[in-house]
Formats: sequence, structure tokens, C-alpha cells
Amino acid sequence: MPEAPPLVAAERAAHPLPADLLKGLHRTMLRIRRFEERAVELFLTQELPGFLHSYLGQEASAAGVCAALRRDDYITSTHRGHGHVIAKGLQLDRMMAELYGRTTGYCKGKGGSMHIADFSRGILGANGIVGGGIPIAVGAALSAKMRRSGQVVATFFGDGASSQGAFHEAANLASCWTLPILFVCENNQYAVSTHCGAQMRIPDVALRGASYGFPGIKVDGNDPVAVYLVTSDAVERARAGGGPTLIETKTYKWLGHYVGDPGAYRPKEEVAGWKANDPLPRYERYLIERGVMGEAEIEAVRGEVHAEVEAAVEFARSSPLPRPEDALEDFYA
Amino acid sequence: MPEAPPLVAAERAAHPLPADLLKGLHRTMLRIRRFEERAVELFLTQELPGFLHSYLGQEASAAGVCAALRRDDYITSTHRGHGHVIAKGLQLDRMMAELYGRTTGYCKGKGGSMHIADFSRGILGANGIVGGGIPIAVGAALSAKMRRSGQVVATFFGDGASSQGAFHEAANLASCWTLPILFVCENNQYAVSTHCGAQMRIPDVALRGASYGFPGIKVDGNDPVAVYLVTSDAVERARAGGGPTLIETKTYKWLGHYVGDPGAYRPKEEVAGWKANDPLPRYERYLIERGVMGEAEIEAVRGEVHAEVEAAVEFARSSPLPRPEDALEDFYA
Amino acid sequence: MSEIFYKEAVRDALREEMLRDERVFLLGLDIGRFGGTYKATQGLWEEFGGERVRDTPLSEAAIAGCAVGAAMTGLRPVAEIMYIDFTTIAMDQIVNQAAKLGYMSGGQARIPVVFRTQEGAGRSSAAQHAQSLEAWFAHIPGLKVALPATPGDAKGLLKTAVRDDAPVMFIEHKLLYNTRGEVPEGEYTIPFGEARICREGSDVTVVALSRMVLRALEAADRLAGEGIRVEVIDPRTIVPLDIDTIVASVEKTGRLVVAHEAYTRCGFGAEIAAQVMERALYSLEKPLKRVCGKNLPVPFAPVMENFVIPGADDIVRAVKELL
Amino acid sequence: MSEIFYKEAVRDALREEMLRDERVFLLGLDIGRFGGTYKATQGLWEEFGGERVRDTPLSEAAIAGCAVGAAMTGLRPVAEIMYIDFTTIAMDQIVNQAAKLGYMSGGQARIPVVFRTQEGAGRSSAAQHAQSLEAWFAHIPGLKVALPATPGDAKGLLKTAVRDDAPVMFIEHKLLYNTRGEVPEGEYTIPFGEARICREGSDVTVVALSRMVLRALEAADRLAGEGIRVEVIDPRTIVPLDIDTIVASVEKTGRLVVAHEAYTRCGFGAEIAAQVMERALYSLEKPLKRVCGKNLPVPFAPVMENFVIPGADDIVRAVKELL
Ligand SMILES: Cc1ncc(C[n+]2csc(CCOP(=O)(O)OP(=O)(O)O)c2C)c(N)n1
Ligand SMILES: Cc1ncc(C[n+]2csc(CCOP(=O)(O)OP(=O)(O)O)c2C)c(N)n1
Ligand SMILES: [Mg+2]
Ligand SMILES: [Mg+2]
Repeated sequence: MPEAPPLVAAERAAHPLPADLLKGLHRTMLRIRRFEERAVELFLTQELPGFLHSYLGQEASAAGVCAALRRDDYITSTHRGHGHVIAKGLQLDRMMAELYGRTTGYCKGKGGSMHIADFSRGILGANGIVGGGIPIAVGAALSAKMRRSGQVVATFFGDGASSQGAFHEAANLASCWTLPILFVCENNQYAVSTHCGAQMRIPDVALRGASYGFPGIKVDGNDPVAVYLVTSDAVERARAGGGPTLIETKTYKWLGHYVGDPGAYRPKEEVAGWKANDPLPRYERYLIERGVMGEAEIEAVRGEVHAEVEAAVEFARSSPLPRPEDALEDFYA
Repeated sequence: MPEAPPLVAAERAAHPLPADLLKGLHRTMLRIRRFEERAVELFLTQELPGFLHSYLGQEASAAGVCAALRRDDYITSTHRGHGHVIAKGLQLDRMMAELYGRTTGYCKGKGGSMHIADFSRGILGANGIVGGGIPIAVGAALSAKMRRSGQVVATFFGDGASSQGAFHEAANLASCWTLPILFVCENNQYAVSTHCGAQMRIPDVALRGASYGFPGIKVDGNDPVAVYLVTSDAVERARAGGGPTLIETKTYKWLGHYVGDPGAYRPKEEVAGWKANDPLPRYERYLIERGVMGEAEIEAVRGEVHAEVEAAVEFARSSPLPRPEDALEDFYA
Repeated sequence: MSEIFYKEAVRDALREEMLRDERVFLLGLDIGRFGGTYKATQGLWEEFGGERVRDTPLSEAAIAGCAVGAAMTGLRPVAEIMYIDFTTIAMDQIVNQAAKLGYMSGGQARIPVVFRTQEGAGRSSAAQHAQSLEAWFAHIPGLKVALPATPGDAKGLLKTAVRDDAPVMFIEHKLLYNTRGEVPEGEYTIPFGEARICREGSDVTVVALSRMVLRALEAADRLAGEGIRVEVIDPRTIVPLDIDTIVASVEKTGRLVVAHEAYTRCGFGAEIAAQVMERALYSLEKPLKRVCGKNLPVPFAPVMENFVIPGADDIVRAVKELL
Repeated sequence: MSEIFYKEAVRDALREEMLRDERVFLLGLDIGRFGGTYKATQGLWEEFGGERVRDTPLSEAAIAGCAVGAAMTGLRPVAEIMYIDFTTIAMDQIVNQAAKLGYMSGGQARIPVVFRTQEGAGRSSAAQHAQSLEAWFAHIPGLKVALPATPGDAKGLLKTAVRDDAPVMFIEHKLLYNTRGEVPEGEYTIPFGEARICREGSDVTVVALSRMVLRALEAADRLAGEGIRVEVIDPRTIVPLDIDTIVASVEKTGRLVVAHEAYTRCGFGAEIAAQVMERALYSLEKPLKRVCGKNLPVPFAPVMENFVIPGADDIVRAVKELL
């Protein structure tokens, strides 16, 4: 069985990255972490309606990818999308308000957790249909190319989504038209209860790039710098007209499929192993070792992020509920 | 760009095949050729309703594949399916009757040219939806496996069909379950007017086997022996529980997409080149060189096949038309 | 009679049919050890093993198509499509293949496949997880369509579906899985095409589908307090449809309300309206009322979601407007 | 006025809109040099080049999804799905994405996409190439649905569709491409939601869709010979629907026939019936008649195909039965 190219974390030394960028990655991961922890609590105490797919454990993947994007670059996201949109720059308050179904939410309470969008930030929406966002992202990439805007698109999807026909059709189309797009497969090992080994008979989704004639690269999805570096290369290629790249970030979701799913289908040791590989302390150690940040500064950021999340909860709680008839607004057909 | 494994025609000498088999391939090719020539004539003189997708030029592909199958093995076919079902053993008279929309046709005039089926011969139907037959074939393979019948399935589809999500989903599923199935992509270079080079950015559909963890092999689709040998290996593997194989037969359709399409999108030299590579005389030369058949015997077979086709036309013409209310029969829901 | 949950009724039906006929098997997403999103297959993987309770990759088109191919070749698959919203990915296999190949082959193919899925809003899951799309399938000749509203019907109709030689869309409702109801002891099946008169009444006929049957009964209860006698009819299968029972009721009451969660426009209520108009126009004393989902995507926030989905109040109001 | 073919009307509309607005572009199978299966895009590739007239791989889900993404980000794509039967492969993108994302994003997204496709039987293409599925799309809030019956309407409605900020299903008919009709000189558009009274009459109202409009006019002609005055109405768009015009006509005639090729059950005729029943029940003197496709897959052989698809004779018969 062929293997996809090796992890790039080792290449770090060759690419000294600016401290700002490294700090930014850290803050993003922390914002995701804290937002998600809080959302889980609020969900379990039944303050939040609907259901919730937690991004806990995968923070490095979104942070690394989005740090390599411009503000006007596009992303499409998934049912497990909070991390993506936080990394792409959304405000936690309006996000939290959306989770609460308030009028101040990004989608005025019409979308909810699974559907956060902010077009002003290039966020074309999360998607409740697994794989549904991938062809849409290809369309955005075509649009960027036709409008000669220089924008690039990153479309996030899971290991499970790579079994969808939509992935295949979209990847092939993007290849035929040499579009500026990154197919970012976040392989968190499971699609609901189905292990990726039962979802496909190849070790890496990244290998599928070869079916479309573009590079497929796997990367340690718990290493934000590695993800950033791989993504940057792909973005550069895409912007220069070199076409698509498939990036597989190997990571793990800590909780089960949705909040409330105990995830009993997973071996305990597996979960423990990945939790021991928590991307956040690992990256903080790295920052300290490299002298980018000190303990105190890290602690200060933690405090800021905590406060930001609490303020977001306050904002959401005190925001108005929609009126029933608001359902009639924002409908154009 | 990686290349799929090379043509196997050269390996022939190592596999001396029985004369019966070699003669059978020849007769099958001739039966397809003559049936199709006649159908085209009948269509152009407006004796046949609907539309017609001609298999002319591709005869070696169906003949080679089906010669490697058992009578009870299954196939699913396509809009360009006459060759497949002739090679799988159908009678020309009931086929022709179906093209005429007569009650004596295989589907009693309900299916027509694009939908010939004969379950008693393992022919699960041709399909008007490009790619539509592929998941169905996977289901038949699952059924064969669950029933422990030892049957194998071959699903035919075109180069264009390989862009369909259904192909991807079906191939991956067959791989996950190690099913006894052959994915036979007949790459006749075009999907309607779209050259396969505009349909994908890889040289061979065969390369896509790697996305699913099973072999992908390309073969000269105008060489019935080569196709037979490759298929036989794959069938053997499948029957032994070794799972799927993707086989790409490189060939060419002589006429345009449907009868009546002048195919103006194709360079004249390309058409001429492929016609010069006519699989039939080429194979006949081979048979003569190898001493399997003499000119006279070949001529005799030609005569028999001509007569068979004429009889089929007669049978169809003299068969009863359905009554309008026959539309109400054969409906079970 | 014993009281069980709707999800148990589904599970029991599958289990009994699998025990009865070894050709019956299940495939779908996370139906194995996980027991299905709504736990309707819980325990079956343990009992029958992974050969007959097959978790699939995340590929709805392949799930449906694989079921069609298996059904054509001697097996009797029950394919689960997790949400009816995801049938959009499997439509070719359901509509162009399963529904048509029997006919197109001149009657050679039998395609005894059941597509189990669930529909409905009410869980703040937003517009892509809350549709009720039964009318789509009812439009397509070659598919039967069942919508059980109670555990008893779920069990009896599902057993019938598994035994039917034609493709069946078996549409459960996500908010019914945890409802309880009486189920007869021992083996039973419920024939397709026989409506159930859930409550007799002479003033107004309410034809309700799926979970709206419960809302209709609730409304009927409340209206009974005011002396208004509502007849509640659950067609149970919409293809085939027991129009005779509906027409007989309308001939008695002269007034018709249809209630379903599906979008009003081109919902199955329209078909009922048309058939009543064809067969019993002169019996109608008042215009039709449709108490159906609004013609809007289902919004996330509960207060808006409740607004677009009809409830018992809406039925009460509609009935009163007809008097 | 000049007489042109329906396919030319489609082509002219696309061409004029592409000239007017550089954001408009086309994508689909074989629409480029090949000019489209029914030649409705002929010449556009030569005029606008492969950037704006884009041949795609054989991937309907990607075609539709790509159009949605392009529409969200500033372009105005017209995506061709070669046969409406193949929308089954693109349903998720059309129904869950195009129709809903504008709403779900709280109104942020505008999705000005046109899905051009064609439907109908009559060419012995068998059941997978002969459906008329407009009711599916009319069921889904968030999609507009147009069904032009004449070259004039094809051109005017398509131009409106391209300019609309909501997704539009633009459904042509395969047997209309080679029909001719008058088209106004110069720029014009036809608003959505305005029915056309194709022929006035006071005895019976016939509401017909797509190619059945022609059959209805033929029937009306023949009936006129017997002194029967039929009013023929073509809604032209079914979402939005000009129900007022239909109701006004029924109030005049008291008799309603609906005619479409789509399967009868859950066809759009049922929706018209329901709306008339809601709005004009007391005006109806006779039961509704539906002259629609039989509830059967479309068979291949011409004699059987003609049997399942309604024609002018069937309309004549239905009208007479109402008198
Ligand atoms: C087309 C479709 N099928 C099924 C589902 C139900 N579902 C939601 S998430 C999910 C698993 C997705 O797995 P993966 O793509 O690996 O993403 P992850 O949840 O692991 O982030 C499933 C089956 C869906 N939303 N859409
Ligand atoms: C899903 C679908 N899309 C489009 C078509 C129209 N169509 C029929 S055959 C064909 C081309 C098929 O190309 P290929 O798979 O290479 O087969 P070939 O015709 O070359 O044998 C197309 C586009 C169809 N029948 N089904
Ligand atoms: Mg996953
Ligand atoms: Mg081809």
C-alpha cells in the first residue's frame, strides 16, 4: 500500500515563522477550545437548542489552515464547524448568539450551530449535509478565477465525507479547471461510529489526490505549524494558478459524534492516547521552548479568551429571541 | 504523472488459449458488429423508434470481458449496451424485437435499446443514467457474496461515467466489503462531445483503483485476447475472495455519440486512425496467423452471422406490436 | 397487547422479519453496534452479526443502489437513509432505478427493497434536517409509501413492507421514536392501503399524516370538550391510498382538513384535495383547509421552528373555521 | 415580431443576458462547441468562448453545486442539467443548498442561479429520459419554477430568470425546441407569476403546463367547432403561481380541467386543485378533471408511450364530460 508523503512538522526549523503568526495560532486555538468547552456545558445544561458537534481536540487543524488564508479568501465548513469559522475570524458573541437562536446571531437564529455563515469574512456557510459544501467551494473557486480576484478557497470536510460522490465530482471538476482550491480533509478517525478503516481500504485520504492529478498531502493535524506550512504552500500554488491540493489533517475528536454521544465505539486507550496528544499544551511547550511566549503571557491570553467567551455568553443570553413571524423574513423566492 | 500498468497483449504467448475460446471471441465480435451495422441502417431508415448508441468499434471489449464470465455471473450495462448483452449470450432476435418495441422483445417493448435485460442470463439491465448501474452491480456482488453463490459481477461504464459520484461511492463500498466485482471502464475517448482529456486530468481511469485500494489495470480494448486475459485474472481473484478490480479498456466508438451525431468534434485523423485499428480484421489476421481459423472458416462464420441478423430483423418485423393497454402490465407498485 | 416505544416496534419488526426470512438484511450508516441515530436497530447487530446488519461508508447513493442490486438478485434488503433530507443524494437510485427497473425490464426484475428513513421537524435541527418529503416519493410510480404514526402501525406496516415485492419508502418520524403505544402480542401485519379511523366523528374530517395524527387527536379531544365531533383518519400508507375511507368520511361530514408537516405547496394534502374534488365534490359544504408546514425552509430557533410547523392549535382553529 | 424556434428563443435569451451582464455564464454537459443536446446553446461558445460557456465533466452534483458556489460569490450562472431525470443526481445541491442557503444564512447569501433543464416524453426514450418532475421543485420553498410553452415565453421568462436573485428551475420541453412562434422584436422580459390566458372561453377552464398548452389549444379549437368555448390558461410559472387568474376563470366557467404530462399523483395539478378548492369551491359546478400522465413509468414503445401521456383527445373528452 503506498503511503502519502510524510509529516512536515520536522521541516519547521527551515521556516522560521514570525512571532505574531505563532502567537496568533495559539490564540485561535485557545478561542476555539474555550468556546467549545463552554458550548458543551451550555448544551448539557440545556441552555442551547438543537444539537452540537464539538470541535474539541481538532483546534490545530482549523487554526493552521485559516492562518494561511487571506481575509477575503473563502471557506466552506461542516456540521462540526465552530473551529473553522472562529479561525477564519468570527466574533464569539455573534456565534454564541446563533447557538442560542437569537436575532443577534450571524444567521439571526435561522441557521444555528450547524450553519454559521459570514459572507463578509469569506465564510460561505457550514453545511448539514456531509460533503454538501465541497461542490459549492469549487464554485467559489471558479468565481474567484473568473473574477480574477486572486482569492483562494479552502473547503473543510471529514474522513467520512470523502466517501461521498460529491467529493469525487467536485475534486475532479476543480482539477479539470485548475481552480484555486484546497480540499482540507480533517481525518478525525471516525464518521459517527464508523472508523475510517471501515470507511475506506487505504491508509490516507490524501492518496486520493492522485485520482485527480493534484497533490495529496497528509499532515499532523494536531500541529498547527505543520498544518500552516502545508497549507501555505498549497495556497501559494493555488494563487499562482497551480490548481488544487488535497490536504489531510490527521486529528481526533475528543467527544463522541455529537455532544451526548458517549462514543462507546472507541477503545478507551485510543481516546486516552489522543488526549495525551492534546494539541494545545503541546504547542504551548513549543512556544515556550522557542522563546516566542512565556508562561505568564500564555496565562494572560487564557484570561482574555475566558473573558471573551464569558462576554459572548452574556451577549447571547441578553440578546432578543426572534418573534415567530421573523421566520417569514430573509426569504426571497 | 504515473502510468497504469502496460498493455498485456504481449503476454499472450505465455497463455495459449483453447481454439474454441478464440473462435468464440471472434463470433461474438462479428455478431456485435453485424447487429450494430444493421441497427444503424434500420434506425436511419426510421424503422426503429427512440435513439441508438452504437457499439461499433468497441466489440473486442465486451467480447473479451464476457468470455471470462460464467453464464450465471452478472453484468450491468449502459446506454451503449448492445455489445455487452450480445457478448453475455443474448439472442439477436429478441434483442432486435426490443429495439422495434415489440412484445417479443426482452423487455416486451417497455425498455428499448437502452434497457435490455435478461435476468436468466445474469444481465441485470442496461441503464439510461450514466453511472446508474454501478452501485446496482455492487449490490449484486454483495448478494453473490452473501448467498455464497460464487458469482462474479462485471459492471460496464464509460470514461464519462467515471466522473460520476456513483462510481466513487460504489467502488469504495465494494472495496470496503471485498466484493467479487469488476469495474470495467470502456474508455472510448469521448463522453458525447467531451474528450476524456477534458473530463479528467490523469491519463488513465485505471489509476483510480488506487483510491480504493484495489488494482487498476489498463488494457488495449481493441484486443479481445488481451481483454480476456486481464479479465480472467480479475475474475479469478474476485471469485477467490480477493475483491474488486478496475479494468480500463482503451477503445473508440466509430460513430458519434448517438446514431445521427456526425461527431464533428473529433479530428478526422483520430477517427481514421482508430478505424485503421479496427479490432475485427486485426483479430482475424491473428487467428489466421496462429492457425486457429482459415479464411474460409471465417467467411463461413460471417455468413452465419449475417443470416442470424437478418433472421432477427425478420423476427422483429413480424412480431406483434404491444397494445396501448399493455403499458399497464408488469407494474407492481 | 403490550406497550412499547415506536423505536422498539421498528426494531421488533426488523428482528422478526430477519428471523423469518434469512434473505432479509439491513444496511445503512451506523446501524450496527451504534444502533442507528434513533436507536431503532439497537441490538440487531449483536444478534445477527455484521453480515446481516451492515454499517456502510458515508455514501447514500451507494447504499440505495447496493440495496437495489441485492434486491434484484434474491435478497430482501432494508436500507436506512438516516434522514429523509439525505435521500436527495440517493434519488437516482430510488426514483430512476428501484421504482422503474421492474417495469422497464418487462416485469423480469422484482425489487423487494425497503428504504427506511425518518422525517420531521421539532428538534431545532434547521432546514437540512427537518423536511418531510413524502410527496416526492408518492409522485413517482413504482414506489409504495408508508408513514406510520404509532408503534403498532410501525411494526405491522414494516413487516408488510419487508414482504412486499415492490420498493417501499418507509418513513418514520424523528419525534415519534420515543412515543409509546400498544402493540398486539404475536405475529401480525397491517395491509397497505387501509386507512385507520383513529376517532369517529360527524362534524369535520381531519386526514393527518405521521406525527400530525397525534396532533389531530389532541385537537379532536379539545374540540370534543366544546361538543365538536371530529373524525380523524390516518391513511397510514399514501401509496396505495385508501381514498374510499376518506371519501366516505367527507360524505358524512362535508368538511375536510388535511394536516401534515410537509410544505403545503405540492404536499400530499394537495393530492387528497384533488381526489376528494374528483370523487366527492358535491358532498363538500365548506372549502378545504390545509394545516401543513409553511412554504419556508425550517428555521433553527425553536420559536420560529414552531411557527412554520403546524400544531394542534392550528387544527383546532381550522376545524372551527369550517363550522 | 419575428417567428423563431423555441431553441433559438432560449439561445437568444442567454446571449442577450450574457451581453448585458458579464457575470452571467453557462455551464453544463456538451453545451459548448456541441451546442447542447437540443442545440439551445448553439453558437454561444463561438461567441463568448470557453470561459463563459463551460463544458463540464459528467458530474451533475458538481455542476449544480459549482453553480451555487459561483452564484454566492458574485456571478450569475446558468447551469444546464441535460434531462430533468438527471436532477436526481443533483437534488442535494438544488434542494438543500440552492433553495435554502439564502434563508439559512439569515439573508446574507443571494443565490442567483438558473438551473436550465428539459422534460417530457414523446421521443421513445423510455422511463429514465421522459419524466416531468416540476412538482418536486414546486414543493421546495426557495425555488422558483418556470415552464415556458412558447418561444416568446421561453425568451422572456429566461431573461427574467437570469435577472432574479433567487434560484430558478427553468424547465423546457424536449418536444418544443423545434416548434416555432412569434417573439417580440427587441428587449423584453416576462414577469414571473403572471398567467397567460391563451384563449378566452366561458364554458370550461383548462389550465395546462408546458407542451400541454399546445394540446389544450388544439382541443379548444376542435371543441369550438362544436360550439364549446374553452378558456385555456398557461400559468407559465408555477412558483410563483398566478392563482388569481385561474380562480377568476373558474368563477366564470364553473368547470376545471388541469393538464400536464407529469404523473397525475402529486403532480402540480393537485396543487391547483387544492388552491381552487380553498378559494373557489362554491364556484365549481362539476368535479375536477385531471388530464395528466398516468401513474406509470413511461414505456419505450411508441404505442404504449402515447397511452400513458395525455393528448388533445383526452382533453376533448374531459371537457365534454364536464358539460
Ligand atoms: C449526506 C449526509 N449523510 C449523513 C449525515 C449524518 N451525519 C452527520 S455528520 C456524519 C459523520 C460525518 O463524518 P466525517 O465526515 O468524518 O465528519 P466528523 O463528524 O467526523 O467531523 C453523519 C453520518 C449527513 N449529515 N449528511
Ligand atoms: C447522469 C446522466 N447524465 C447525463 C446523461 C446524458 N448522457 C448519456 S450518455 C452520455 C455520455 C456518456 O459518456 P461515457 O460514459 O464515456 O459513455 P459513452 O457514451 O462514451 O459510451 C451522456 C452525457 C445521462 N444519460 N445520465
Ligand atoms: Mg470524521
Ligand atoms: Mg465514452
